[in-house]
Amino acid sequence: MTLEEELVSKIKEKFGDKILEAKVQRARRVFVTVDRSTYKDVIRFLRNDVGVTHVSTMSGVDAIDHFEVIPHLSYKGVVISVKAIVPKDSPEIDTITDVIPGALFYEKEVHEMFGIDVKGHPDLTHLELPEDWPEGLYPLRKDVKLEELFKRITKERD
Amino acid sequence: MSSVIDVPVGPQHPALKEPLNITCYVDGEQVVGAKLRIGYNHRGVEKAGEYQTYIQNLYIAERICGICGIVHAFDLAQATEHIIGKEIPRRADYLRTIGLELNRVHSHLLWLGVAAHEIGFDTLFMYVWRDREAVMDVIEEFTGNRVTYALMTIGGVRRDLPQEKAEKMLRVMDVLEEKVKKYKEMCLNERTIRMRCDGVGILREEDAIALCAVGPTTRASNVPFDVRADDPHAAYDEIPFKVITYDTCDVTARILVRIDETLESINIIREAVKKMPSGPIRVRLPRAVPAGEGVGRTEAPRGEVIHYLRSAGGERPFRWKVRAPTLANLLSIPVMLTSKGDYVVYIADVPIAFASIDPCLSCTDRAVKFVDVSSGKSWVWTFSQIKRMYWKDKPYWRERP
Amino acid sequence: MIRELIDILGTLLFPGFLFFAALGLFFEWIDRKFYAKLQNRVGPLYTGPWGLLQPLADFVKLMAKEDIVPEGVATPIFSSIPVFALALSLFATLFLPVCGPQGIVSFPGDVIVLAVVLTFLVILVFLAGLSSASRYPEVGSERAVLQLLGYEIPLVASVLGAAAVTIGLGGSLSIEGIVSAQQNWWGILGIQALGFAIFLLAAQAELERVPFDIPEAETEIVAGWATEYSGKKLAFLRLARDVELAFLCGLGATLFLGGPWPGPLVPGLGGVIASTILFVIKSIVVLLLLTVIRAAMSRLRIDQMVNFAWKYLVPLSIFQLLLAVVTPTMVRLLTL
Amino acid sequence: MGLVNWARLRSPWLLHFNTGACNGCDIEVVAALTPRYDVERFGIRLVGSPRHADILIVTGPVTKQVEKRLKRIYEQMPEPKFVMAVGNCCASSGAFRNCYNVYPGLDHVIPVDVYVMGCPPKPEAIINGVVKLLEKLKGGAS
Repeated sequence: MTLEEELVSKIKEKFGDKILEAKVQRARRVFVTVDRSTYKDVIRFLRNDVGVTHVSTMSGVDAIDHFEVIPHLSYKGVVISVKAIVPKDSPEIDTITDVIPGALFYEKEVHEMFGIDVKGHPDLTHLELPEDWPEGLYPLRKDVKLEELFKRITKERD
Repeated sequence: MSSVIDVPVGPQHPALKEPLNITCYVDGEQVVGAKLRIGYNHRGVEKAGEYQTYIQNLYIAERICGICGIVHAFDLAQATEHIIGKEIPRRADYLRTIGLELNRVHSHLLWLGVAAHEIGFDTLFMYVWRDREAVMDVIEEFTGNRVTYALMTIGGVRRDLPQEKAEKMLRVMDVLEEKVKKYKEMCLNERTIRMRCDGVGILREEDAIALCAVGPTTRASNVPFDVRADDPHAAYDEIPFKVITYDTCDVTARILVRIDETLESINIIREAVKKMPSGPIRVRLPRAVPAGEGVGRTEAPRGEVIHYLRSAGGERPFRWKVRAPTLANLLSIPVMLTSKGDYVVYIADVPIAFASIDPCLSCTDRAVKFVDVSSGKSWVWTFSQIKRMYWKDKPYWRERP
Repeated sequence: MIRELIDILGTLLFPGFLFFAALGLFFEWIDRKFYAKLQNRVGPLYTGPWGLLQPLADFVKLMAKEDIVPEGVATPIFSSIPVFALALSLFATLFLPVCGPQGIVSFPGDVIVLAVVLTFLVILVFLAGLSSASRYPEVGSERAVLQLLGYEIPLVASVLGAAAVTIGLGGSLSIEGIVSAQQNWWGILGIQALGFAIFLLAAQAELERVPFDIPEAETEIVAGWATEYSGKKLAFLRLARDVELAFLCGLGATLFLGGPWPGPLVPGLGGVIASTILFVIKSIVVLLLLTVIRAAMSRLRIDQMVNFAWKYLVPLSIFQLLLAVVTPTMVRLLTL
Repeated sequence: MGLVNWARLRSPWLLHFNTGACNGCDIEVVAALTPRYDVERFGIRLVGSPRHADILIVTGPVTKQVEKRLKRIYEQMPEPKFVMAVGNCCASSGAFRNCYNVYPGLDHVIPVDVYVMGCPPKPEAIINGVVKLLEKLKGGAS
């Protein structure tokens, strides 16, 4: 059994039905989909029992009907992307900075770009891009159009 | 002196070729805390990527960073190829490896020069940059450009390396190897360099792991984390090389890691030129990419670069996420810059300690903001906390506006 | 009456202010050119022959630029410091024996006055930084004073050492005495070598050049204490720095390399010319040594600088002073 | 004013400011200082303080955040002062035209005297840009 398959089976064994999907895409690329309620447990399991210490980055995705928060963990060359599904009506997720401190910036980024509230994050104060960025405008959300964002610049110019 | 003043470094500051603001809280000459403000470089590349085709994105990816741009282009191409699910020709893999390694040689030499400049050793800076021009010439001959190579494309590379150019490349590499060895000797033996770099900017092994540092920064803290070895892409699986680590965790270690890696890269280039199979250099892939997702990952000169790409079908990506190595390493900066116990940081150490992670903010700032962090267990300080703890009246005889 | 006129002309033109201002600019050119050569570059090339007029062009351009006094500075101090700095360094050059065995001003004990003037120059730097109402100059001026604590004693000790040697040989505590005593005494090859080395390092620190350019460390605190100066004031500061450079090179040549000797032996106008040429050549030797030091090292940290100064430079300089006092006496006793 | 103009032509001091560039132009600006190009031949120096500078070299697309700083640095420079926009993205936002945080050109923020095109321009092109600027100065102030 390859390392990738071993990781998938370990996760499946531990969490069973709570894992919505777990697959090996290709060599050294593993994708796991979970609900946000089990998301932190999976991360904690990977950190404490498997020994994953490195989070490469955290992607946020606006998948039209829901958000996804995807920490990409790195373990012996394998990238484990843990996809957490976040519903649009309550954009919240638990922080993982207490498990892996290196995720600090990435969670800030997700918060800033998608407006997903990261619960328990030590510092989610004014994160926005320029200091005067308007409240509630999250540039990477799909409903925010590029033209709209352009208007900010052109308006200020006049 | 017990009072603390803040000395902003940047955003326009000669030590930083890029805008950034480090506010150091100093007590006399000692730095007791540091705060970073990045984001002067935020352009919004990721959003723009969703409005452009994959091919257009390759070029904007290359311009995420002008020093290690090829790495971003490679990652994007790799992620796209993963989604399409096609392998590229072997020769293209080798050419990509050569491109990546030439980039590493040029970037590490550039860094060595900048580091020398930071500690006021301009002569070394001039010498290193003089020799770097040789690499730039090779790159220009190979790819047609000095800085943005436009070498990568989805499905392979755009330019072949003919035999005579390869031979010239090897000759330059021989000369360069001698020079780099000389610089290593110089850095090891020149007393003033050692005085400035030994024991400065300490990042302990456990901190490096906890803060997810990458690249030479973490390898200088004795963590053998190198994507080329762990996750072999391009032709790295067929080319043997050493992962360089040092265990002194300071700026000297980072200098030595980079110099040794330059030598290692020169060997990789030699090996790649020798082993390179013949054949096509690219496959034609459809412009419309099927739905799916892919993770592209490689070791940039500064550390791990990772791209996440999501496609919902069509010519444009649904989501494109870039993480540059500097962002991962920035967390280590406040740790390096905070005096703690026996470990004392002086203002004079700030530029070199900061430069030792080889910051490249243009990569980082595509989507990021600012940071207030410090070392220790309770490791997040907000600005106002520091203010409360340290900021007393400025020791100054006259009220400033 | 004529005597006074000649003195005034001497002070203003040659070998006084104008000569040293020109020499300062010339020395800056040599310094830049040689520094560039050491770095495998060409250096100034197109401004005048071999770029000779580059420092002059810089000076004239700065004179013609807008002169900004930033808001919030202590204006009287801020504005007067460039003038003071230039005046002080030009004043110091009057003591140098350029075209004869003695300078325009010469009296017993003038060596001490020079040491005081050098300290005053640093205090001006300190005031310049403090009055600038900006953080980089503030840090820069703090560093300048800290650094002064490190190199002042070695500087004075090396100067006194040069005097002591010659006192042993029948000289006096004046530059004239020191110079004359060196006619047939090549101390630089013997016991004075150590003193000369210490003098070079201390001069480098006084001039704030690598490895002691800590008060104006470009990569750390922009341009240090001079950050807020612009236009005419900056031009004056730079000229003052150039004159100081020429002065310290000249002082080194005077104290350790015999100044204009053997020029004054030539009678009449020929003596003046020969002395001047010899003096300038010897000064250039000192300058080239300073430039090599600048090119071959990296900048120290302020704590390292002070540490280095107190651990090595100060004990060594006191040792060489003792050596300078004792040896000639011993030599004399032995030869008697 | 012949002397002053002569001096100005021969002593252009540069201040380099990155407004959000990819670093490509920046390293080419720095490369112009190094032995192969060595701009000190022309009396060109890179200085650190805006107060000492004659020419402001701006690289990179002008981002929103940096606008204020850029204006302040421009104001801190003493007259006569000139601005050089280096790189396509500085002149017209170039490859970053679809980025929401970027001005469509440096001239939307401060007046520009010379544009140097290229992505990035080679060091030779940057030196040429300075020369063009000086020619303009020669023609303008007679």
